[in-house]
Amino acid sequence: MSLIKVENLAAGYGLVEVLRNISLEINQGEVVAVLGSNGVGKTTLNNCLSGLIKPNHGKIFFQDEVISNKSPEEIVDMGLIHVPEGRKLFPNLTVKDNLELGSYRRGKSNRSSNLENVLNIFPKLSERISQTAGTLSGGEQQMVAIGRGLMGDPRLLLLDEPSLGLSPLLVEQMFDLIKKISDNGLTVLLVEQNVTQSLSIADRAYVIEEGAIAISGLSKDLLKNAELKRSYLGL
Amino acid sequence: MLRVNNLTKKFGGLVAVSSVDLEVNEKEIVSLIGPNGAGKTTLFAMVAGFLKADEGEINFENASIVGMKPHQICQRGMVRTFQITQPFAGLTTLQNIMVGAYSNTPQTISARKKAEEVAEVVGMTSLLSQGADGLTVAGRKRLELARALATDPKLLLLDEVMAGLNPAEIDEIVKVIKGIRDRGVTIFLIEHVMKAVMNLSDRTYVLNDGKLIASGTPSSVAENPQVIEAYLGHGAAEAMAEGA
Amino acid sequence: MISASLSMLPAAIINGFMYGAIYALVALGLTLIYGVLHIINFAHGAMLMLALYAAFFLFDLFNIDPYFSILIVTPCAFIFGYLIYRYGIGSLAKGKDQNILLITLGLSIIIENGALFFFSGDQQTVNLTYGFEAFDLGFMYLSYPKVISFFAALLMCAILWAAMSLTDLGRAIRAVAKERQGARLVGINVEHIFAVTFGIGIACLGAAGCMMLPIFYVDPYTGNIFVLVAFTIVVLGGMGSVVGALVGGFIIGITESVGGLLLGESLGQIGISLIFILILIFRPTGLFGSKV
Amino acid sequence: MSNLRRHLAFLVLGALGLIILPYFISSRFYIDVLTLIFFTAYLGQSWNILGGYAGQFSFGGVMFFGTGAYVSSILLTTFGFPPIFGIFLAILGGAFLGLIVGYMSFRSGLKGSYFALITLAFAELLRVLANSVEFTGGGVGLFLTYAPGLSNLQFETPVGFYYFALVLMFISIAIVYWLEGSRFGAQLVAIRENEDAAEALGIDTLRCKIYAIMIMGAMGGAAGTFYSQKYLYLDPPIAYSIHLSVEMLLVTIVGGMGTIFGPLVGAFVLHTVNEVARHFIDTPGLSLIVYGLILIIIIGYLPNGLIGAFKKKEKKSGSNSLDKKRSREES
Amino acid sequence: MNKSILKTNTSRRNFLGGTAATVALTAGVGTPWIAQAASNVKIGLIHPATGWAAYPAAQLRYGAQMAIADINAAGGIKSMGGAQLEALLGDSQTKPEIGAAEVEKMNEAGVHAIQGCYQSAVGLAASAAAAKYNIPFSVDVGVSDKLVQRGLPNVFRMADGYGRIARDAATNLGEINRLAGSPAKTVIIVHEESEFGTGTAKLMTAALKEHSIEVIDTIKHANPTRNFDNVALRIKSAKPDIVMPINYPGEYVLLAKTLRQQRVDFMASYSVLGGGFNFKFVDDLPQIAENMIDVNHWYNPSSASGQAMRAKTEADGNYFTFEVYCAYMSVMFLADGFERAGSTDKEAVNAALAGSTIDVDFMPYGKTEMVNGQNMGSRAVAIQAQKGDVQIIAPSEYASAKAVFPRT
Repeated sequence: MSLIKVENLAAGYGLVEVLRNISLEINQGEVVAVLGSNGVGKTTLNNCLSGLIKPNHGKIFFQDEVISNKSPEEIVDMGLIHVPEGRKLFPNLTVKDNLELGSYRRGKSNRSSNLENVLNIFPKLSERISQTAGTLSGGEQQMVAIGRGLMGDPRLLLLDEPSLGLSPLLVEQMFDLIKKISDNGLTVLLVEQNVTQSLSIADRAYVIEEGAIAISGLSKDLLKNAELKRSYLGL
Repeated sequence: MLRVNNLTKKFGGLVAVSSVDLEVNEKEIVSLIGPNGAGKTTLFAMVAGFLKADEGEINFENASIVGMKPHQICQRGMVRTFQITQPFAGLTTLQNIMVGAYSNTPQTISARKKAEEVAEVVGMTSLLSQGADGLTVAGRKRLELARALATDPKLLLLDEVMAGLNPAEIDEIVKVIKGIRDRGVTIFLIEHVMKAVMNLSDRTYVLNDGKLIASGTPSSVAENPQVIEAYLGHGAAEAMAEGA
Repeated sequence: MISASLSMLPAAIINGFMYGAIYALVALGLTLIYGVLHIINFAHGAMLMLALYAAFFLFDLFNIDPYFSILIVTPCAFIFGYLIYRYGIGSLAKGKDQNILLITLGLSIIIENGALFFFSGDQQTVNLTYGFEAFDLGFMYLSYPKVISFFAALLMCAILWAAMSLTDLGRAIRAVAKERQGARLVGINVEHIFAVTFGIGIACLGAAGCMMLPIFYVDPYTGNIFVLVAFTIVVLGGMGSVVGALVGGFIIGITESVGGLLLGESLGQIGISLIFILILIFRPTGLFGSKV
Repeated sequence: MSNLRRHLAFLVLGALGLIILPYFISSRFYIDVLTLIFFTAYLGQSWNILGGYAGQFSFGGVMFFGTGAYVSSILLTTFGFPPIFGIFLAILGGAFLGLIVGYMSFRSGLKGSYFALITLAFAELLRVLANSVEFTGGGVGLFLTYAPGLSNLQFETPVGFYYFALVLMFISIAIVYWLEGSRFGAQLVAIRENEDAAEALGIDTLRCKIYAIMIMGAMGGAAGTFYSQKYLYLDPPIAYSIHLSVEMLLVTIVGGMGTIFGPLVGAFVLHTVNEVARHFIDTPGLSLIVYGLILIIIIGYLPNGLIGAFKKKEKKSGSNSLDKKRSREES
Repeated sequence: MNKSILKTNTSRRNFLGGTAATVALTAGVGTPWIAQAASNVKIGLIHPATGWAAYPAAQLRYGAQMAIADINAAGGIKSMGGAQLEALLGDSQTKPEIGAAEVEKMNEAGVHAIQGCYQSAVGLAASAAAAKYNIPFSVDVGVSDKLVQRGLPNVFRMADGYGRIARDAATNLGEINRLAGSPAKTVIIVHEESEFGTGTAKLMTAALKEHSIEVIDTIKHANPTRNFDNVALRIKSAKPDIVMPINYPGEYVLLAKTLRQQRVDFMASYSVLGGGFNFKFVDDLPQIAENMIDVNHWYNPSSASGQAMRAKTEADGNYFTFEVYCAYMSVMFLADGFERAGSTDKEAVNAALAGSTIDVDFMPYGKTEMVNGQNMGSRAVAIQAQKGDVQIIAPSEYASAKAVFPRT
């Protein structure tokens, strides 16, 4: 049973259409990577899924319900949580406030247990808990961003370029953490340009080119696909 | 022509650009590549005078341009374009290009002439009367290029002019850039589209995590395992070697 | 002359604090609206005037003490502010800042002249039984209304500060101020938060109006007397900062008071515009504003 | 090109119409109202250069008006310096004030509402100063004597002032007309649309903005002389009233920012609305309520101003810096 | 307290020709639209009906309209066959240029005389505009002496300007002080910063010297002032015998309240044209107002006509402020001019006004005598709040009560 299903999606900003025709599907419990080089429309896809922009064409089903016409907060209520590229933290708020706002739509019921969970996954954040988010390093900020997403009791976590701007060591740690999160049974849509590491933790992957899905398949097959190398390095 | 020594920029605790040395020679096309967030745009911003470097020297035509304002640097013949296109949205294409052309002439008539000339070079003649906010991504990228070119630069700094374009569009813009070089303009570009980088550049620098990790001809750089790892992630070089 | 002035300095400073707290209240509403919505509310003075009238009529018609009226006027002002943003300013402006400017300007014209039409241009004051009781500090007297207003203003700031940092709503407001997209992604309805913020801003004016009435007077144009001061405080304290508004209020209150003492009550006003200019040139983010 | 030529044709026709108008209007009241409309349009145009073209909103535009008024009036009352020459010193005074204010605020990178507020603060500073120093007459103000004659720029009939205001307005339109086709104008618009890109293309944005505010200042200075010679009295609340600052931006935004005729159209419509509302409603307050409502309706339905509504083709949406900041944040 | 809204019953619609005006204005092409009504005598009333001075403006309109109604009821202008007076209402919006434009508009409408404008700055501009058409212009309230000192033959003022009021104020204070055994020797003046306050303060300083009273400090304050505590403390430390406020209503009341709160002790608060001193102030803040003295335009409470006017005003729910009878007087003065000229011919009316000898018995005035447009018979009186009412305490020939001085 697919948790989310995208059919013939076309979207963009103003007159400029970025996504032309995207169809994909993610099942419960999967980790699926969406790959593609800069500017192919990965972020646009995410923004459509989380309701920040309305698609020009096509439909998005989440738990068999059409969500393409829903507002971002309704989508959050349904459990689709988007951890955006560039983190979009609240720089003037403390780490704790940032995390707790992740459960803004959930009220206080599960808040403290969720917070405990998040701090278990990211123990480093405990040390920074009362620091303002703007003063954290890039890696720590990314942890807060993911933690904030987890606070919202997600059924599907949409991670947009979580490794962006992190040093190699941190990138590796970040992917380990994502793996850990998904091992707990959470469905994850991972949008990345870091191919190998994404594929190492994803079950399946889609590669976007020119606003449409160019390649898709199981991770282990894709890694050996020469097409992928061409797509990325232009060789 | 352009020589950068020990250039460093920190944002808070984060070192965005760390002791970078590089050189661009006359009539060359030099590219600067690297994964997202590597510090390429920061480096450009410092070179073009938009950001103050914390340390380091920037020399253009054997004179230091550290501390100069962008417009002064432009008047010396070095112009940058922006990664996220910054058209003058309320103006037409022609008016946009004329703003660049005015840097060399106060005359409206000659600025217009220059703009039309440049438009032809970048292939925008048919779009001259269109509003800039109605242009497609490709159109905007060209406009960005055209405006810069209209200032009659000696050195063009192009920041990802191909991002978001389809292969056909990329092929066209590659031709345009080559044409510009053939007119005697030196070009220093940031690019992600590797195919274009390979095709265009005489030399390539690779920036990762603020540091230069490789330089040389494009093909030698593309084979560099460090570069592949930087791009595709740790272990990628190995995996690819296996796959291939 | 100078020595006489200097001997009055302590009194002038205390005075500055008293008025500073009230200015802070007026600025509080403005700083929230400015800091979160990034709009300049030209109707701020007009809305303060409405609050003063509300307090006045509650006293005049129902004999409700202005300090008690805070409990009535503040919530009403919130609702008024919320509705007027949600269904007026927000929807008419279509996201263009210069239009918001003009809409609030039009609003202020309507409100001021509406007040003139319904309440006449007559100046109104209230005469409280305790209005002229005062604490004797030896070198000056502090009247009860000023002291009550001072502490009520401090309390208001404290409540607002606590609400802004401790409640989800407050944190959502601060979140929206700096990162709208991030806020949308955690499920914050940004338009609703805008309207709530506008409502809170006007609610602050509601409280300020009740506290100012016993000290000041009201006519359809009274509000404007405080607007420039409020803007100065907002810029001085930093947009959106509650603490900044309070500290800025004190600084401006003292500047005005001491400036008046040393330079005369006419030229003394120059201190406010000087601070305004200097802070904009040297530290436009204000004392407590974070760099953007 | 044809567009410009058509403009020119309109301009000449309109100008001729306005020049001969007093021969057809016997009503001096209408002449007076038209004079005020031209005067406001002229001030609006000065605001338009900095606000509409260069994208720098000011809330203190009145300071140039007030300073110019003081310059020529003090020269007249103290030294008997005839206003027909005094007006040029008023222009210089306004431009000089523009230089100071522009240098101080643009130099420190103020833009958007920060710039708007600092101009407000400067105007207020000048008001307090004018109130306190001797040579402005302080709070008592300056009284000018009624002595009609060209050298005093005073006229016996409203028609004289009508032509005075008309000349000012023609000059302002000519300035903006020149701006539209010149390098400087293109640079200002580039700054409005995108300051970074303008700077990258070799535009000295600081210098351009300072020039723009100096032009605004110069124009405001002349307006000051006009006013003081027409009404013969000047005091700080008149010279530096926030009302006039607001009116300048009001007529321009309502008419259409960054357009040649926006301020004129805005001034015409708003003055007419005000006069008509006052005409039909005597009860104090009510007419201005109607005025405020009409203002909001215009803004609500014609977000690009009256001129903008007529030329939808030339979309100017998001054309000022305040807007831009907002939309950038949103995206 | 007054919450009634002044309802006007004049017909501006008629006199301006309604939509015709609009159409003509919009089209920008003028057609003569002046529809001269048969025989009415039109008096233009220009006041700041909107803006910060809206309240006094409403009072002025009220007083003028009451006078017009009374005169019409009594048979109009008899020498003109009982011609009725008609008011044309103008709103200056507190701006000189609008005030002047209103004159132009009224001139088009065939106005025969104009009165106004409360603010001196507007009065200067409007009367100068009226001078171009030689329209008789009566200043109902406007204290600047510049109004009548410019040699304009059409401008008249029945009430005083601040020059004469300062002189009267000094004389009255001298008289009160002498009667009390000359206890007061020092004065501090607190005045607002514009022409009215600054000019009056200067004249007072000179005039008081003649009565052996010294001004030991002059405190100028801004309009508006939010905070008078420093001023109060400064006064307190200087210990003057008399505090003399010269300012507008808001500041007047605020200063009075603050002086009380700071327990500043003095023999009297003796204001000159104190903006806030009126029946409303006495009603609203009786404990502060008690024994405060003001020198101002005031009606003659011992006259039957004055009492009747006050009763009528209060019956209408209005306070009987000086604006009411000053405006009333101004209309009477103009009507008398028309009566004696026997026509609306401007030249004739101006001449009649210049030679006016009208007797306004509801004002404590001497014989009307116009010198350069200023009535030399006018005088200001010292009034004091006593037990919830206002009494004249000087000059003695009009006094309705004995001065409480020094106050206890």
